[in-house]
Amino acid sequence: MAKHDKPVDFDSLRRRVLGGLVGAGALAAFGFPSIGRAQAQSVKIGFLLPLTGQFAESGNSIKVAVEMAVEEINAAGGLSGLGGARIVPVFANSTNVDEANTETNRLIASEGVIAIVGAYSSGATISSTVIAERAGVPYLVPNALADEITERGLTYVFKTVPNFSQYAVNGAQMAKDLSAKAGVPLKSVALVRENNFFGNVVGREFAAHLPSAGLDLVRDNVFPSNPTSFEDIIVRLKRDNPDVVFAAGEPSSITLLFQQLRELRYWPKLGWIGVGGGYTNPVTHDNLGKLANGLIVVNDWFPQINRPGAAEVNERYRARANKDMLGNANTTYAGVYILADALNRAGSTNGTAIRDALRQTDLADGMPSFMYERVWFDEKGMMPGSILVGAQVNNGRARVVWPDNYKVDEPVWPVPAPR
Amino acid sequence: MKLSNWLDWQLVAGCIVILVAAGIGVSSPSEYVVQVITLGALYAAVATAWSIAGGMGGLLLLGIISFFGVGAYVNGILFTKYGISPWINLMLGFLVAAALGRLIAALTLRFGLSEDYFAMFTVGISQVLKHLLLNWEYAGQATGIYITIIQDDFWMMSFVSRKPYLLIGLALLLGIVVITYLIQRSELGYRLAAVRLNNQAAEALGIDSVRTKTHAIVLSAGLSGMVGAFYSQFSTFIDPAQVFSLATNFEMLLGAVLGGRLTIIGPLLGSAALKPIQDVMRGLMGGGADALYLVFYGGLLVASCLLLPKGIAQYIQNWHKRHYAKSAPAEKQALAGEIK
Amino acid sequence: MELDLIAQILLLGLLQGGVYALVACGLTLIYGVMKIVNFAHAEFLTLGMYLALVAFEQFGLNPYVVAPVIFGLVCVLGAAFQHITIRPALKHPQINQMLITIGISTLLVGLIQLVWGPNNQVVRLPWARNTLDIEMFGGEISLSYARLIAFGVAIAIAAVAWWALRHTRMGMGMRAASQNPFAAQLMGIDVSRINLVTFGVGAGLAALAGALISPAFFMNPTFGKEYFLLTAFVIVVLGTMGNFAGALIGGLVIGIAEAIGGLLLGPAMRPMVSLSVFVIVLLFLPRGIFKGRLT
Amino acid sequence: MSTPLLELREVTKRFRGLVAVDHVSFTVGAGEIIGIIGPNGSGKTTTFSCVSGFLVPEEGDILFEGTSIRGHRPSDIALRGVARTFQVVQPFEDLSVVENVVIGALRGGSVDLGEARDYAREVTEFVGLGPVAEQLAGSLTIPGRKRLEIAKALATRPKLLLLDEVMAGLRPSEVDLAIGLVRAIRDKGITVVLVEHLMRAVMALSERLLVLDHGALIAQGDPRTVIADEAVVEAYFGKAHAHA
Repeated sequence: MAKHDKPVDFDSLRRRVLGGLVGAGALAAFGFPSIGRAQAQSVKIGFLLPLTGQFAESGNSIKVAVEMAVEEINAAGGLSGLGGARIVPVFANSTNVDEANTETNRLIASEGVIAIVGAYSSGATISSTVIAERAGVPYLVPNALADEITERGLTYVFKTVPNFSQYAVNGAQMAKDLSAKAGVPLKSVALVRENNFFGNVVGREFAAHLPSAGLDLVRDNVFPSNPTSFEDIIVRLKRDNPDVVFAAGEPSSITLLFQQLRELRYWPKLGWIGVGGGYTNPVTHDNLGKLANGLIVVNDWFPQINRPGAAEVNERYRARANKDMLGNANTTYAGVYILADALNRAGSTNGTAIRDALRQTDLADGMPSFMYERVWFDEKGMMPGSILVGAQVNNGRARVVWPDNYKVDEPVWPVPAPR
Repeated sequence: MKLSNWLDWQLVAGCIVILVAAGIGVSSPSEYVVQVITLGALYAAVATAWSIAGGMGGLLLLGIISFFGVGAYVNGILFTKYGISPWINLMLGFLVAAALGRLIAALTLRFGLSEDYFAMFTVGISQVLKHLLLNWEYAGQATGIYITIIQDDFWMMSFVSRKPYLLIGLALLLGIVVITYLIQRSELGYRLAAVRLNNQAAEALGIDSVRTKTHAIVLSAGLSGMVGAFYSQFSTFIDPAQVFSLATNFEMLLGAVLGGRLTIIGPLLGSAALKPIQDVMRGLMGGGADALYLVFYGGLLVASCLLLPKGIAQYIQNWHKRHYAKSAPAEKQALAGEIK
Repeated sequence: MELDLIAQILLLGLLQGGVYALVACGLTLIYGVMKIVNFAHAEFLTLGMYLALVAFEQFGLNPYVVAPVIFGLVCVLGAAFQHITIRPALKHPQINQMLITIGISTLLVGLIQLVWGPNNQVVRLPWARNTLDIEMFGGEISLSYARLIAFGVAIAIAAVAWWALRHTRMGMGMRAASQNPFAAQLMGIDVSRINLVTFGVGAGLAALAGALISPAFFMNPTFGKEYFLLTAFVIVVLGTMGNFAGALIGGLVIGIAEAIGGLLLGPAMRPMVSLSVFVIVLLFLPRGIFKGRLT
Repeated sequence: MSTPLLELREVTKRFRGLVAVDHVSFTVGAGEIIGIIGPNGSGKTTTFSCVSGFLVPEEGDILFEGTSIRGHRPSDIALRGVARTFQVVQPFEDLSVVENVVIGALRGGSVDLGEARDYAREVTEFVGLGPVAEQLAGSLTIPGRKRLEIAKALATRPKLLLLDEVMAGLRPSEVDLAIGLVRAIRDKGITVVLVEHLMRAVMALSERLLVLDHGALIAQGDPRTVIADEAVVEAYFGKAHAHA
């Protein structure tokens, strides 16, 4: 029947419920704040993720990647620079801004974390990074994209994900390269994006960059969060008949959108290019099944990429999460290693020492190279040069097709309408 | 100020709770405790403000979040775009939210909307405001507004440490508690009681029930707007989904209902207990088993609504009445007295 | 704007309205009889979707076959919730009853996420996504089976409910209890049993809607709340709280209004359309299009 | 004759076909005690509701001190000096007796609270509820509640007091006390219009008597002559008795 049988995994349920109870019990038993269990010296790192609510799915897939990275580092002898100290990950729920602020304070004040990784949504990251800055606790942002995060002169904040503008710049360049290679004209572009933080910024960046790329934006279609139907957008697309559609949204809305694209028999002349988390989320590809065949998605990494170690990392992740390592799970996994490297070089748990070590980060090899050619930070804490790659989805798997030096497959362009 | 009087007793108890909270907050080294107490104080402040219309006025004002959100955006916009001091924005937040309250009162009370429709209307308005702001370019649409605080500046209500915000928040709460105390002792308090208990009888005695209910809504709205204005300065980032969230709305209501919405100290006790419990529970269980926290919190909501229908303070009031009030002479022989 | 495109939009709006009506039926029943605004209604819908998913993936039963079973199952669950949590609260102030349903809603979201996890899932029923294609106005209109079925069932439920409320003892009891519970009790109607059945059936209807739309929509623990709760309230208020025919007509009106609103004002304004209808109805038609008359 | 305190001209009130008040006209002079009698459902309470603004008559007009009060809000009419009690007593159960009276004494918020409290205590003593002033209104028995109804209305300093069956359900000794109270009220210069079934009280108090039957005013004048009038007897006891 279904492609792969997904029984209600009662064992993960048992682990999850017991884990919670045990976790709660242990912490409650020790009273509050909790004291580290007696064991070789250990250091705590806080991870702010949306574990409930609308983005719970991405939050939980990132959590699995963090657990994987921490177990691997601890198994390999822990943090050499800190006398083999084991990393203890402390997860905190950052579904909204208040929660993120409260939990950031809790991680710093009562959990005593030496660094924080997180917050997934830009709003939560913007406000919680201010709290970490004041407490002198380094804060690594491997998932939230807002430019403001590193534009405010905060010295303890480091961001490994690219700025929004690159989605527009790299996305437009990819479309032009693919069209040039296929010898097809590319002029008109339409946008289909959700009316949320990510969507608004994507709209702004594409409107700014498309003219300079020689493409004209025919229409910027905005749909509300939690849409119940897309007919009006599809009718507009039919009328505008753009060559390419750039789109951004959450997994929930994309599933509905692609069903209605088929129902109303619409497909752009050349192809559909999805940018950001929602479109590169493996569960979205899984849910869409055949409907996603040929869809081009743009993000900073995909398992099927011509980079050393990429496939192995992804297989290890699939063994745990039963899906590809996408949706920021990859950037956060690399983030843990980048932080570990800095901790080793800092040789102390002092926030300022770690910050200075992070600032001198210059990694061209090691685990993060599965994703980044070179890991370093500019004076604002941004990782320059992190470019985006394009991948084409077929049978639920996304294989990199652009740029040429990373591609594992030849792109099919223009893309036939999925049947 | 006789402690035998239930109102005075509540005011004293309320002040003690606020002073104790201030003491704990200021002395505590951890910013986490300061953050939890300040949020608890903000929720208690809105719950107390709500109890003017929702408790004393007996109005089913279900959507209080609209005014909170409007206040938050008043400060958000005026502070970031025009550099107007948040101290002034507290007042402007009050006025704008009060005006919205006045408009809603005029629209709903005139048509004699039944209770349930009034409740649904107030909830509906909050979501209309959310979607309006989501599509309003000037106010940052979905990207919201963030407030950067670089260094201490009292006039701009900007502080690096969280403690000044704790004190301002508690001061707001104290102010609103005192206002409700004064209202209960004022003629407005009597008029509200009359309208709440029997609208028809109140009208027959010359009390304009529409005007009285409007006063209650305007006060509840204005005060909630003021708290919202302070909230935006405290949380440094607001967006429509956050400040118009129905989840937050019902959490604030719950504090008032569980605490006892007819009393001054009820909403304060309810929120002071509920918000920290929620934050701590999320801290303990949220990280570990994500959804387990939701199950416990939902169960707590249902259980407390069932076990404390009139709210904690109502039971304290009954104890207070038994303990303090002097016994009243038997009524029988009184009526035998002849007419003077 | 070609005629066939407009026709397509309006037809899909109508079908969408059918889905809305299906969701609103249960809500209006519970409000009509018990005067309780059930904020947990959306979670019963989400539960229905997940039960359909389990039936499909574990037992290979397609949602449309298993929908009645899901309806029955959630009826019992709804009745249990009513008996344990809401019945004792009926004498308490109205706001307490509403807050209890909010507690149930939070509880259910937590339970669903605990059991099925936070991931987006969908019942992959290929044929449900195929479309019925009709030639109209020189163009081709295609309507997916999933939505057509949901629309048909919505009409059927409204009709059955309309008939049941008129011609069955339980139906009469419900209408009596809704007009004057005290008087109904005097006439020997066991109002507490009516409330039990009403809440159960209301919850069951929500789950039935969930099961029927599970192939057309994906599911995650907060799906019901974020997608359908407010629109369901809008429909119930528009169609007169407690009136079944009102729920159906209200749903269709909102479905079409959203389609037209999306077309003229732009898709981002769709939620604004239904919310403005909500505010306008509350102001000028205080008791909905049926002026408060129930069924 | 100076303008009457209260004048009803052809007042008519229909409830979907049923004519509850049928073209009723009468006047009430300042300082009078007027009695209104009539079988159940004859429109007595409906007339009171029209005068006090709770119902708006379809036809005719109601003038108080010469100006029309038809269609005004009940609270406006109350503040102009027309106070009423309810046939089914409506105390504020959760407030104390004196607090109930204070609400009347506030005159809609225009009177300062301290002053209102003093006057309320005075009125409470006046109606004989002084000793139970601090008790919750909900704990009073029927006679106590009836007195409280009167006290609340009196506290608004009315010129005209409409009493709707304040004697119903009282024991004879309590009726005498109530009669004494109504006389004391009139002696304070307040005009009283009394709807009662207790003929003993009506005859004792009324200077003029009006009789309503099926919404129409069938007789008015001196009490003695009115109750002897054939039409009145027929209205009360049916045709047969009238000829006996």
